[in-house]
Amino acid sequence: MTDLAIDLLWLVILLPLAGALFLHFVGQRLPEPMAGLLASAAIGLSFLVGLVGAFPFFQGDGEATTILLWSWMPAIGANLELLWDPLSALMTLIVTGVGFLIHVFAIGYMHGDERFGRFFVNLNLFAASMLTLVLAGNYAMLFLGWELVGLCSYLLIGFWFTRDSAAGAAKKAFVVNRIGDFGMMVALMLVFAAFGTLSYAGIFDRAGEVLTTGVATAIGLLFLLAAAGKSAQIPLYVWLPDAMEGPTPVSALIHAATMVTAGVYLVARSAAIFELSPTAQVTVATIGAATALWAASIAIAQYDIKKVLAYSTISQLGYMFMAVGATAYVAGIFHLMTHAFFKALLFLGAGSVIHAMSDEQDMRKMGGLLSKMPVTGVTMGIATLAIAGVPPLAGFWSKDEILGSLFARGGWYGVLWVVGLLTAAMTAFYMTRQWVMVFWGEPRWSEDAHPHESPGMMTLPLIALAALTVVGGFVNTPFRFTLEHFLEPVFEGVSMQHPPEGWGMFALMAGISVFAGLVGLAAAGLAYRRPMEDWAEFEQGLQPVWGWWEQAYRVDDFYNVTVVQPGKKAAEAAAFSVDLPVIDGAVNGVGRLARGIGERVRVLQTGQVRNYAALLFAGAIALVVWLAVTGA
Amino acid sequence: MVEAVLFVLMAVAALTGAVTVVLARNPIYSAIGLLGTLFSVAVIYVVHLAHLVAAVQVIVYAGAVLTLFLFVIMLIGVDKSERRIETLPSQRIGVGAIAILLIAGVVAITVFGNFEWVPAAASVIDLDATNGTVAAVAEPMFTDWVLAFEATALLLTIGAAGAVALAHYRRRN
Amino acid sequence: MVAPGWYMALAAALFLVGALGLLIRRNALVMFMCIELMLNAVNLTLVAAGRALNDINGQVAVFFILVVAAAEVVVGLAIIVSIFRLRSTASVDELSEMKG
Amino acid sequence: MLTALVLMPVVAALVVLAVPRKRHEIHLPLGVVLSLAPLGLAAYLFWQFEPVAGMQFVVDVPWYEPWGIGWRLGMDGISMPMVVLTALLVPIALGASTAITKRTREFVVLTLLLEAGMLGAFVATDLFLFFVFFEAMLIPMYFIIGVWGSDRRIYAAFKFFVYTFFGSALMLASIIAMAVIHSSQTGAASFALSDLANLDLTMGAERLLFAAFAIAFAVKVPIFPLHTWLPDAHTEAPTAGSVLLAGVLLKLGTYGLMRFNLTLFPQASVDAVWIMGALAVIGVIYGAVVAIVQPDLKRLVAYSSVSHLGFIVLGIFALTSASLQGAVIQNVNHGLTTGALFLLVGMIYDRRHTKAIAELGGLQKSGPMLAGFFLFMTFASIGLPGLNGFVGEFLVVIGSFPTLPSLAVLAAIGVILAAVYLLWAYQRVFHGIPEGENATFPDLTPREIALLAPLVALVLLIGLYPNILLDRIAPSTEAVLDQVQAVTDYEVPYPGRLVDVFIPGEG
Repeated sequence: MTDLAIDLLWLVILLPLAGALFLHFVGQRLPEPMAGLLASAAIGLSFLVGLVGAFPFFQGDGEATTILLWSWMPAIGANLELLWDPLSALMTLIVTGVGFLIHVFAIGYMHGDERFGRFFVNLNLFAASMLTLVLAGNYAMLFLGWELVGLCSYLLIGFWFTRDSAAGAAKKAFVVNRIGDFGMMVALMLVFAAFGTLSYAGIFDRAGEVLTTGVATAIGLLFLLAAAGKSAQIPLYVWLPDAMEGPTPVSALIHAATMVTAGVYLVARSAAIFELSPTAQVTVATIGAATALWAASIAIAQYDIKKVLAYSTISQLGYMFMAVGATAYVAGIFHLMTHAFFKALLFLGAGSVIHAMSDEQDMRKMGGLLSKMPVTGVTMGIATLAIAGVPPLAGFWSKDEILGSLFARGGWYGVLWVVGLLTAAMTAFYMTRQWVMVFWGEPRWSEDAHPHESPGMMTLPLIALAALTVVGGFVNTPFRFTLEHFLEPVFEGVSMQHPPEGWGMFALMAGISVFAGLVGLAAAGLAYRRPMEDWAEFEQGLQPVWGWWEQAYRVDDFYNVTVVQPGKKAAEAAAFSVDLPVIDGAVNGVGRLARGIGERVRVLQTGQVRNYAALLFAGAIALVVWLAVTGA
Repeated sequence: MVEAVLFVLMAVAALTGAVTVVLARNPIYSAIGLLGTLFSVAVIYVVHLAHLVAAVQVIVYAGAVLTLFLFVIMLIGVDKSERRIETLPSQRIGVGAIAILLIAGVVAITVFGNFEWVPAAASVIDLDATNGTVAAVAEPMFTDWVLAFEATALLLTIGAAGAVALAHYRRRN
Repeated sequence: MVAPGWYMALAAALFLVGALGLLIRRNALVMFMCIELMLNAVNLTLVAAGRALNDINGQVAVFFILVVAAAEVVVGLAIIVSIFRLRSTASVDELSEMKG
Repeated sequence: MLTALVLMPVVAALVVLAVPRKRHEIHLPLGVVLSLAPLGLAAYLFWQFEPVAGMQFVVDVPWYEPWGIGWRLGMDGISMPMVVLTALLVPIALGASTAITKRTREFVVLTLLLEAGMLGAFVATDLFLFFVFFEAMLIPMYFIIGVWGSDRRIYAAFKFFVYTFFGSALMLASIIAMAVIHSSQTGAASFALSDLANLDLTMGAERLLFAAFAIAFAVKVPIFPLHTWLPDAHTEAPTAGSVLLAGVLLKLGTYGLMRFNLTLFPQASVDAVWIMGALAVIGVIYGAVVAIVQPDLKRLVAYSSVSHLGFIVLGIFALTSASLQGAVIQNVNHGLTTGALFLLVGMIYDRRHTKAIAELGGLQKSGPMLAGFFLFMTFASIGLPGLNGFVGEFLVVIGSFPTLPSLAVLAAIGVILAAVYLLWAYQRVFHGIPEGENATFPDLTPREIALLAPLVALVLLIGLYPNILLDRIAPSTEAVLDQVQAVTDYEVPYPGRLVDVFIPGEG
């Protein structure tokens, strides 16, 4: 049964792809829910195939297999081949599992949209491309998935393309991703120049003797640039907050659970390369920490429900980068999994709130919704606690393992541990602030808003995700490192960082991180329980800092001034003051020169016969003289 | 000795004729000047025993061409003397310069020139009497130069036809 | 016995006068006559050279030049007559419609 | 076989000529049907083509013996893709020119003659014959732009003609020089490519001849400083003209560089790797930057062609297996994607009679089908993996790294700029709410879809399964590389050659 599933592994990609194509050509005319159901069925099926295929890995005896579909670009060792090992299996299950739940949610959420069928085409296409990325057997195919995912995020962010802000956000997302892809392309050039191929098989087990530390560092940093583009880290994160223009299920699927984790997957997959350059690892970790802190601070001062979650995602991704940067790959992947659960839940919850409040996204016009939307309220509550790091929920275990690993690694990583703790507190603060502003306190809705609990189709996934958030943590507790053993074969060639051994240390670590979480939680709870006026002046109290946070340090304007405007001016200069006048001018100049010479020569044609005679004669004389001189 | 005297006389006659052609105010006088030059050159041909050429010169040139000139002058009206003003000032200066240059050149050649252009100049071979006669000239013309001969024949016919076409005065109403 | 060089000199002088006349005079007819002068000068050199080199071809060439001269005069005068009929002037300067 | 291929369009032209002038409605359909014949033959040749180096279907008939000029034709891996592309694009271009009303007969005849010239140029293995076809193409193109173009067509047509003519004059001189050298060295003059390939030229002569050929082809490609005729020619040409101009005529330059410059002057090519590479990369960056601010959609696509062809030239002069294959396949890809983009721009122009981006907006709402096709082709042009643009550009960029690392990295920047200018244009033209005439924008007619469908299919096919072309191209490009390495002391740096590329299958 299982080896049948492995042989049919390409179904995992084919199913959503077929779903997308079918819906594209036929789906438009299907009655509304049909398209959604079909799409969800497609991704659900591929989840099942993945699950069955992953059984050998669960029992711990499966080994990595490569399934070759057909040779794509043999000149650079790039074939369409699937690599089925525990890491890609885990990622497939996360993508298809969470994806399935989000598809179901979307059926309810997108109810009444006239491009309903079109939405699910893009959603399925996204699932297919993410699976291509995760299952790729070589960097070229990974790059294939990498860019297709960017395409789908472009299509989905700009889904309501009639809105200029959405269209702009879509373009911005794609261009910023493209800058990351540039880093990826250059990295692949280096890899090809060093190994002569792009296929994993040809790279990882020969990495040691082929790469010098210098080249490895270069490749590592370029991978970081690519990951920063895709997973919205410090230099290239500006597109994610704008990506909230897309429908909420999109934000949940793409900008929380799957696409943004591609960067982490890339670093984890290329562990063998990062192994050779400590500098690259430190940079990754530092960028992660900086992003975590930076985004957390901005999230605190946001009023749009989705913006808070967007910056929270960036911050949590920073955690994952800290983990993989400190070679705690399993901890990073573990946090990736748990984050996928509770962040998807948070986004879907926010989606159901927005849906209920007829597209109102400003938290200041919400409040006291718990009574009206109990299921959404409770499930989001669970997620908020999880992300804050409250034990037994999933967030606690994964975040604690990361912080533990950082602490255990010591040195510079110790500093990052402190940053991690601070971010943990801030995370707890802004998440609780959000929950309290939306569900607690006195209602501040406008008159025409009449919130009601979302229909079953939407609340069901919420409950499922809540369950996963509660159970998810126990997958990799320090007592039974099941995930550790599960991912063992993938990382056996690479040294891995673990949290400090022994009960004492675990208790100490857990205590510190829980304490940080509770501090943030309490502060936000107390501050935002009171009516709006109170916490409004509390916010004014922090004014200079609060203002920066709220406008996200005006990074967008900064980029606009330093990159976009000069770029446009340079382009205009190149086009209108160089290309047209100079080069084109040169060409036309030649034409004008010829006409000018003609003009002057024309003067000689005076019409006077005698002038011609004189010229003729002068010529004759000149000839005679020349003959005489040269004695011809 | 006679040849030298004849040469000087004829040279003077030719040059005065030429000058009158150029400087005469009235075209008639320049025509007469041309006639003088033609005759003096004809005499020189005789000196060179080129009798046929001399005869042709006199008959064709002096006879036909010159009379044609006179005829046209009469047709156009002899009193059309040119206005004195010179429309192309630059022309005069230019021509003057060229003239001086050339005269200097000719003088220089005649005085210093050793005529290396004319290889056998030194030895003057005495042409026998028959040389200049019609047979001697005709023989090469109809053997080596027959093609040129036919070409000139064609040229003349075209010239004649052309002249008639050009000058034909269609009576336009 | 007069050296052929002298005849050449004479011919050169004649040619020179003809050329200058051509450049100075404005009446088309006179210009034609000057051209005739120049042609005569050429004939003279040919005959003198012919005699010096004892080669009859000199004189044959003269014939061809004569023919060309005759044809040229015929056509030239025809043109002048037709222009004259249009413009009633023989002066070359007014006839400059062919200006470039 | 190849002679039939070249002469078929000429016969077709004569047939169309026979149709009386006033029967407008017959000319175009007849032209399309007749141009399907060469397509059929080209497809048959493609199917018959074995993936092995060297010329196939060779024809060698002496034409003018004393000078050694012969009707020599042949097709190998480098020219075969272009022949098929040409045969494919002509019926599509003709099909798309229903908007042409005046003098349709002459238009169809000229297009068919243009096709004959193009096919001839690609299959000629005799330099003199190549030059004849190279020039023969200019005349119909000149008239197509000059007569049926839009407002500034005379200026554009004239500039195009004189510019290219200047280049080819240089080439003619060097062709003759080659023949003369050949006759001096071996007694008999000959213009055959095979004979001229093994001439031993002095270093100076080889450099000079290389430069002459290179300039002639640089004008055609166009490479950076010599590109200003392209935007004018494209903007003023009618749809069919632009499609063929971008799809095929530009490729003649890159094909020429590969076929003549590399094989005839290997040492000079090796020395010129850096110069040509640098010019190519400047072209990539410059073309893209200038394209960003173009107000006119067609000029934007024209400048994008300058940028894309810069990749091809970089691929040629990087002299590695991957980059050469990438260059050849990118020739085809660019033909397909830019051809399709021009078709789409033409369709917009037929409906809105404007190419200015400012006047267009919100077309996705009123014309979703057209928007869908345009987006598809935009992403193919940007080089999205899974579509054909990616295969070519990725092979070129990755392949040229071993020999020209810094240039390859700079070229990769072109990838970002491509996304910027194309998507920005797409956003301004298609997104937003359509008002005024944009709202009543009629969507694609079945005829237009029938024109675009084959292109979309091919773009996907080459994007996902490029081996259908790469298998046939690889032997020929390897042959060129072997020849260059054999004659010069140039060593392709480590992963450059196909043979030492690690294929996972064989370990």
